[in-house]
Amino acid sequence: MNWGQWLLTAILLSSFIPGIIIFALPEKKHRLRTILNLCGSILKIILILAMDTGIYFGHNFEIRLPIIPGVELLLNGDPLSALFATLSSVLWLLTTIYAVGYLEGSPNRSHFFGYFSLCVTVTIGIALAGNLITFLLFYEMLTLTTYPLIIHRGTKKSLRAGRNYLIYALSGGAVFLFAVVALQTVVGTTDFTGTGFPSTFIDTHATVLSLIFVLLIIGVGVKAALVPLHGWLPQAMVAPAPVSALLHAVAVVKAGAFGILRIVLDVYGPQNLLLLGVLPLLATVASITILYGSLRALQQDDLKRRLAFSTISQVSYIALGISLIDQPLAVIGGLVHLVHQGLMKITLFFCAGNLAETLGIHRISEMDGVARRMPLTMAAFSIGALGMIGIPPTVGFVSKWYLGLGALAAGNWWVVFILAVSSLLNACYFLPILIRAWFGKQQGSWPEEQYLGRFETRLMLLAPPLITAFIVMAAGVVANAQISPLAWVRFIVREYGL
Amino acid sequence: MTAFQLAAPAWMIVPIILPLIAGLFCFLFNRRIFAIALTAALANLLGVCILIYQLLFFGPMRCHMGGWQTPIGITLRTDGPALLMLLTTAITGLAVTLYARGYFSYRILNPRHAARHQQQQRYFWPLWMLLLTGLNGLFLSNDIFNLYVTLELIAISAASLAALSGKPASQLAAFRYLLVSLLGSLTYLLGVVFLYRSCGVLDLDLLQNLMQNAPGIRAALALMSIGLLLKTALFPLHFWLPPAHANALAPVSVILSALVVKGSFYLLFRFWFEVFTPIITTSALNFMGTLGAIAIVWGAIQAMRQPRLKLMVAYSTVSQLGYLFIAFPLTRIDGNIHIWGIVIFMAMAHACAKSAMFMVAGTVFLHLGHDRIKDLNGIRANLPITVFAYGIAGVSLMGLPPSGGFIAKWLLLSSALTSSQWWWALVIIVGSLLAMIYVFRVMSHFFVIPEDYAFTKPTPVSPLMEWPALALALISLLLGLAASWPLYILAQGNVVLAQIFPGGLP
Amino acid sequence: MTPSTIQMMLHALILSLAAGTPLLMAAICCTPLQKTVARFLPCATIPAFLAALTTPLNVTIDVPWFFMGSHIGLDETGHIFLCLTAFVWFLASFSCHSLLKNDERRVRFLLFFLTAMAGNFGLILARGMLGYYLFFAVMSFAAYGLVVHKETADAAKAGRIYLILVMIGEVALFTALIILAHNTGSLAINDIAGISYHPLTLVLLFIGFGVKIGALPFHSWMMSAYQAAPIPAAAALAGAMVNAGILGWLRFLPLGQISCQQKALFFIVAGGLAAIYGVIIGLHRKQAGAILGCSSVSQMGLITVIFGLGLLSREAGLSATPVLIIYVVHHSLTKSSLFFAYDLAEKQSKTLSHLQMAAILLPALALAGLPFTSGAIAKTAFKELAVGLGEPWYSLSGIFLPLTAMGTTLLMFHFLSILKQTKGTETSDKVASRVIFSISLFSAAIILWLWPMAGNSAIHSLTKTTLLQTLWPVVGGYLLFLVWRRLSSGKKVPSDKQDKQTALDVILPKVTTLLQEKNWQKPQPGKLEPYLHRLVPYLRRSEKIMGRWKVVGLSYLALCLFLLFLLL
Amino acid sequence: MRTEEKIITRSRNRHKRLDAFQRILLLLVICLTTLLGSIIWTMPENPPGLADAVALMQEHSGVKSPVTAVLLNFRGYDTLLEVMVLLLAVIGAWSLAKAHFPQQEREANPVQMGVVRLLVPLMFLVAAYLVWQGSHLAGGAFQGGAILGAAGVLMLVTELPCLRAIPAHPLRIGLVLGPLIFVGVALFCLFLTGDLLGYPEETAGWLILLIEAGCAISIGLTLASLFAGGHPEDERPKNQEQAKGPCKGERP
Amino acid sequence: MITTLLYSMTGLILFAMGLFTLIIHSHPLRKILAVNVMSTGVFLILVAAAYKPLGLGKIDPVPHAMVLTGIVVSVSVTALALLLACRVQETSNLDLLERRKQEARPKESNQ
Repeated sequence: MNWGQWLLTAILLSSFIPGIIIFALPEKKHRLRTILNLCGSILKIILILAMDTGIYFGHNFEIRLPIIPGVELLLNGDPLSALFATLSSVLWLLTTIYAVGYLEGSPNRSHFFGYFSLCVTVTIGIALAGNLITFLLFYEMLTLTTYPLIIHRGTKKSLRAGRNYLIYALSGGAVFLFAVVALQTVVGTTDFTGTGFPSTFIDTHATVLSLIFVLLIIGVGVKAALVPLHGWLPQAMVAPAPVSALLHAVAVVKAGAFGILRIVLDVYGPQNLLLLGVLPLLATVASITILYGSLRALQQDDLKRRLAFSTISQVSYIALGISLIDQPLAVIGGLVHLVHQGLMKITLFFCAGNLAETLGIHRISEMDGVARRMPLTMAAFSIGALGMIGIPPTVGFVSKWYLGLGALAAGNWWVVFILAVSSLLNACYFLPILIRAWFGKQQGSWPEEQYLGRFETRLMLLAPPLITAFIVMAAGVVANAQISPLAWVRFIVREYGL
Repeated sequence: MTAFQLAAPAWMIVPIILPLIAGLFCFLFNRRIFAIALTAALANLLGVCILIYQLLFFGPMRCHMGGWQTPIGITLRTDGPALLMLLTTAITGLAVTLYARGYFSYRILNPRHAARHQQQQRYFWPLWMLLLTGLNGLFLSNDIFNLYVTLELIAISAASLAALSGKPASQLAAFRYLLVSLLGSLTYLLGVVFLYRSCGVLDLDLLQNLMQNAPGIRAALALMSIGLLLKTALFPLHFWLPPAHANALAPVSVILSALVVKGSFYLLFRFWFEVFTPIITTSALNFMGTLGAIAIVWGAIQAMRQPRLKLMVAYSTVSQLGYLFIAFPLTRIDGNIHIWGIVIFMAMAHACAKSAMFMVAGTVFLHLGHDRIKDLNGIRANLPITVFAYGIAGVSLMGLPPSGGFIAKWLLLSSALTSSQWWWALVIIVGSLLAMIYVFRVMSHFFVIPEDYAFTKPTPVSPLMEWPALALALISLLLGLAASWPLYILAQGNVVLAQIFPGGLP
Repeated sequence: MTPSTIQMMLHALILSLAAGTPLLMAAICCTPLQKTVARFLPCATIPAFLAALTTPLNVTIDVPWFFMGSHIGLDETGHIFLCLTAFVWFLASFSCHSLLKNDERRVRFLLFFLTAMAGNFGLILARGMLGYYLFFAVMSFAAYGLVVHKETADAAKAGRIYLILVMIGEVALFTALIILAHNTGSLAINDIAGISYHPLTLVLLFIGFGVKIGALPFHSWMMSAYQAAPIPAAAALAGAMVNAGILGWLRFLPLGQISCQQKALFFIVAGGLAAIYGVIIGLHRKQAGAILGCSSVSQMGLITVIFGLGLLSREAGLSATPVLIIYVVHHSLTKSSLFFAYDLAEKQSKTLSHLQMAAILLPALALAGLPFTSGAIAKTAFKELAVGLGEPWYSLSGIFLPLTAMGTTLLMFHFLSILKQTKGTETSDKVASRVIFSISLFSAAIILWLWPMAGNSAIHSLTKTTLLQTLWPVVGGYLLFLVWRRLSSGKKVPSDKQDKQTALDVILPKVTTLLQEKNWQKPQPGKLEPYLHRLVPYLRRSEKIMGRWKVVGLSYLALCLFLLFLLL
Repeated sequence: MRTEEKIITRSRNRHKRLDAFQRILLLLVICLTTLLGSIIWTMPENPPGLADAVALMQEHSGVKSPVTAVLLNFRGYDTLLEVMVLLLAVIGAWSLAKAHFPQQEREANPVQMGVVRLLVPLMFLVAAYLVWQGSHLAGGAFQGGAILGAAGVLMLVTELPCLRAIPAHPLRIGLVLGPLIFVGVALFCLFLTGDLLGYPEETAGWLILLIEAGCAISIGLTLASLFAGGHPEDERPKNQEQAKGPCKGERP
Repeated sequence: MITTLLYSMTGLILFAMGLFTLIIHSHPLRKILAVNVMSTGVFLILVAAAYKPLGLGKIDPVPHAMVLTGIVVSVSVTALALLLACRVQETSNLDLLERRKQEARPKESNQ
């Protein structure tokens, strides 16, 4: 093994080993557990940054583990995986801090944090997967590791949510498996090559390959919550806030979207897909999802549910961007939205969690004037929400801008229309919240108010959303700088030669 | 002293004769039975390892009993499939031995039933050891009549074990099981008779050479297959399995579900893919596949509705056995060479996972005094390792990566698609989805600690009950990552299969 | 580092300070230093003045790292707008003083006020599309905070309408900008010149900035927002922020560089309608702020007409630009001074004195184009533009201009009559209020006269014919007002509540009901469960039947025979 | 026991007329039989077999009877497993229940006693003879064992009081004796010739006799134990008091 | 030849009869007996295979040995099956009694 392989292994182990230790730790050792968690996540960020640097300078990171002929595990660090891995690891650190604060005093924490760490290990595994089989491996493991988190509260509702999540995710996984095997059978490899399989296969197997593409997209679309495969996501919001953050921003939904990116960019490759002509289908589904998610979000009074539908809508931007594969600008928009959506949505969920934890607020109708009680939280929330709408200078605007430009370049006016309508709808469901919070008058007392810590709530609950909100702003303001998600995404697109 | 050289075929006797002697001693002595059994199980594992070493370095072997060559003597042989089954049996057997020890000592702790459980333990060990003898004999034997004797050995010990718990339900189930076994054995024997009258030899190698298109031989194959199908509990002949497996003592359930059904299946595999291959028709293969497909779905659906954990696991066995048969129609394709390996590999993965699951079910039952699925909430608090083991075993049963079950399923799927028989692939996918439902139905209860859960601490279960389950579950999981090794072993001495690994172990 | 680079950096610093200082002060607001900020609020505009004074024109500085690449700089138009805007903001921030003293929501107000200010300055300085859009959005959304500041029901409603329209505008603008960026392949405003516009782009730009200036279908926010907002904020809205819309048009539809006949017509018609419609709706209002809003709608309609005329051809564009700017300057100063007059009225418990009324009459009638006022200059410039364009524009202006002037006079007298009745609450700083009003009055009265750019028009406005032409509509308007008052005094004017009913108020509930979740119910996966449960007994029974020996025997025999059959 | 009778009578009644389902079954059975019968019919007249091969090796087997040679030499491994099957049956039976003996000693029936006294020694003798002659004629361990078993059954039927006194452990030794000797000899042969059960040619006959003798005893005991229907009395050392309660064990 | 055939057919018919009985009769004892009949049938066919008409060669001892082994196995299995059947009968009777008692109880309380 060379140092690159050691690095990849270390990246995976840096959360896996803490996870296993945490499982073994007795429930009462809070401090040790927290230290382990934080050390693991900081170490992971450092390692991933090292990998990023290596990737930027063209180093090749790869581990191959043949299992049987035709099936091999392949971990591979390329710019795209670096993007996702960096996002996940940074957000994991914040989510860990948040979760420590959020779950203070609640039972079963060792269980929770154990799965939490495993979940992140698996997510990083998804990021680093170098072929569809490895991707599938981690993809399925993600389902298994998030399931205990979703049902962590053990209530009937959460159990039902967990069950539905499983039904959706595992069915999707099964379809995915089928498609992967089929692809392997037809093409002979599922490696992420950057250009896709040789286009000679298109001549011979066009129909089958199109069908497989659809199946693959269905497989990952379940996690990416493409309509009509989105049913699990709004229900899963019964989970504790850190888990929601994990689901929506760090791991699950992102894994689905990342899968779409991988399939389009690496497995099939732009050229092949243009030949097959299946991308308009993806674009259509993504557009429907964007509109549908927004419309459903409008109807929700439960804050987290509204956010969940918003995720459904927002994540499809990624799919929409990537479906305009011949336009590098659109691809940039889609890719960078992977990061941006994560940052924004995690801010929103953190804030929603803060409201629930500190004031017992779960519904939007209870939020009147809440910004006076928790100005910092709501400031972070507002930034996240404005970002979702796409108000400059937040990152949301950057994604939308590139998407729009790309769509125009492709001559797809209707995509611009979708973007416009979706922005309007986003405004329709986010602005009223902000108005209530900032300008509404408090009605009665808060449902369950607690005074936690010196600030408006516990510092560990307050800091993560503020940090992410700051990043949402800052990453937008300096979008064009040398080090920004956008810059990295441009690097990716350059690497893919689009 | 040629017998003790490493290359000597006589090592093959070890897995047969050691448990046999252990069985005799276990019956004879009153004390230290566990020590005897454990020694035998360990030595058995060691012996199997030596055999694998032999296979890898000296190739497949024949051992002529009493020095008599075929056709008059009985021959034992080692090759990939046989050794993998032996290895599975040895590993599972060792785990079961440890588990049974923990199980019985836990039960004997309860003063009310101490005597009964002591009595059960007294007979469990010799029966189990002789069952192990029978299984090892079955896997090694190369003689069609000797196989009948081993089948009977297995049938009698298995039926006795199934009845061991003394509960009326288990005895009724055991009686049925015994009758079905008898019917199966007799049908098999009738087949043997037909075969002997047609070919005049009993050795499998010789039979393979004499294979011709005679109706007697075909009838023999049909009869033997039906007999073995009865014993393997393939749908629609599975009716005896769930009650027998679910009502037995936990270690017995493990043995029955993980090993015993695999024995008869192994024979079917041998006959269809080795001895009788020239006369097998495609429609017959498809027929077996269809039965397997129905079994997958039916077993899974039944498992989904079971109120009790052990019954659920038992029906899951019915379903999982279907996978082994769905592989049959996939063999008839040119160039599809590794289906062979898949079946045995799958049996191996299933054996490990299923035994872990039954161990978990037994532990849970002992711990709670029941195994009603809907009342299992909160068990995680007291039996974390057991629950973890269930989860991992479940992963393998569902065929999720990276488990052994996944690799097996992958291979099946890829063969189905390569041969463009996508409908089998569909069944496999549906089956694994259904498996997910029944596995997670339990899991959701395992994972939840309700808010009003009383953290009482009943007698802590022995680590001997928790760890073997976890170990087996982990083996079934890691089997996926290390799949190349068993497949490599399978490839040894098999001309067709060896093509997959032209350059040796990857 | 060459001296020129240092110079450039200095310019860049000053320019960014112009927009940055308000932002910085807004940030300081969140700290305990808020009182200091409140005290030095007018200082926030100083860097803007400084920038206007020191920065050389037509120098563009690139800031590549900032927000996908930005360009800042000042051109001639920008320079004028910056001065004007800074001046209005300066006055507005002075007049905030009393508001800030007593208001518990002071911090919030300051935050939004300063942010809006920063946005307003920033957009003027921006030489890139995205920069413009960014600051435009910042300003628009910050202004929402100003509109709803009072937290009354009216304010909330006004805010809602404002926000909805702003959102529509933002989205339209975003789309338009994407199209522009796609067409030009660059983000710099300078590169826009000379491209051909898709009609859709034009419509989108019209909507995008039209919302800000209250162009016709998007005017409804103006009346309510001007009324609802605290007066200094309303002054800023009416005097400064509105101009951002005009500037937007000037930036993205650079007059003199494009010509599009048909599309120009669209602007002219829309503007003309707004100019008249604003008067009509204004007459039904009973609140001074709302009337001023309507007047803005009307005046902005006129400006839209000028802009439309400028779009007719390149030459027309070149001549229309100064007219437009003159009109904007005139309108801003006049309108803000009217707001400060309103402020004055609100701040004293007595009604306005005659002297005060007379003083107020000046800007009011200036709006209508009374001779010797800035209005006359602006109108003269307008007329000259129309003359330059030839027929039919000349004749049209001959009818149209007096008509609007009469309407405006009517409206202004209505305003004055309302203002006369206004009794405010006595505050300590009414002196400051008077001073501010005086300054604004003074500036409104003389700035155009002193300004070289308006020199020609100023001189022309003093000719006899022009004087006559500008005078008679005012007189006519006054007469009309008298008639109208006589007529309407008997009638009951529809109450405020009713006439505030806008189209949005009708549509919104309908949309909301349409979107209700119950209309979207779809089968949940959970609904399948009862059916599955119903299956369970059948499953159990079938399993039992399959376990009967007879059935087992049957399957055994059948399998035997079948397999034999298959193998034989 | 009423229910049992009921079941029996019911099944008898049912036997009288076949319902439709049973008719179908009958039809299927007949089909199967016909099919298999026709296959047997078509089989070659002179079925191939191993007769010649066995005859060829007969002289090396150490016994004269070909059946015994096959049974204990050529296919001795089969027989070893088969002996284990027998033993297994006993273990299984013992695991199920306790042997049933009447609680009170009964007056011995003189006729029965007479028969026992007369027959049992004779049976032992016949058994020994059968074992002995197994090497060259029909006969052998199974036949001898069967006779011994019959003797045991006879004694059990008469409920000889001395049988109750037979302690478990010697009984176990007796049961295991045959298999143990068999395995012992097999391993001994392994040491000598390198093959399990590969008797040295010169001692083959004696070793086979030894095995046969041991097996005969064990088989006899096995059959008798199976007849007794359960494990002997002292199997429950810890709980003897309870064991003396109502006894469920019953003879078949 | 006819001898072999006769024996074989008889064996086959025995097998079939046993099979039929096994299937349609519910009583355990009958089932066990049926199985015994079946096995006898199989042994008969097996032994028939060993038969050679005089002078046509030696009698094959291997089927004999197999039949012997088979008989022993059959005896053991039969014994075990009988014991098991007895246990089942007993316990099911006990069960029946208890169930009746339980059924009777609620009725009494109802009355």
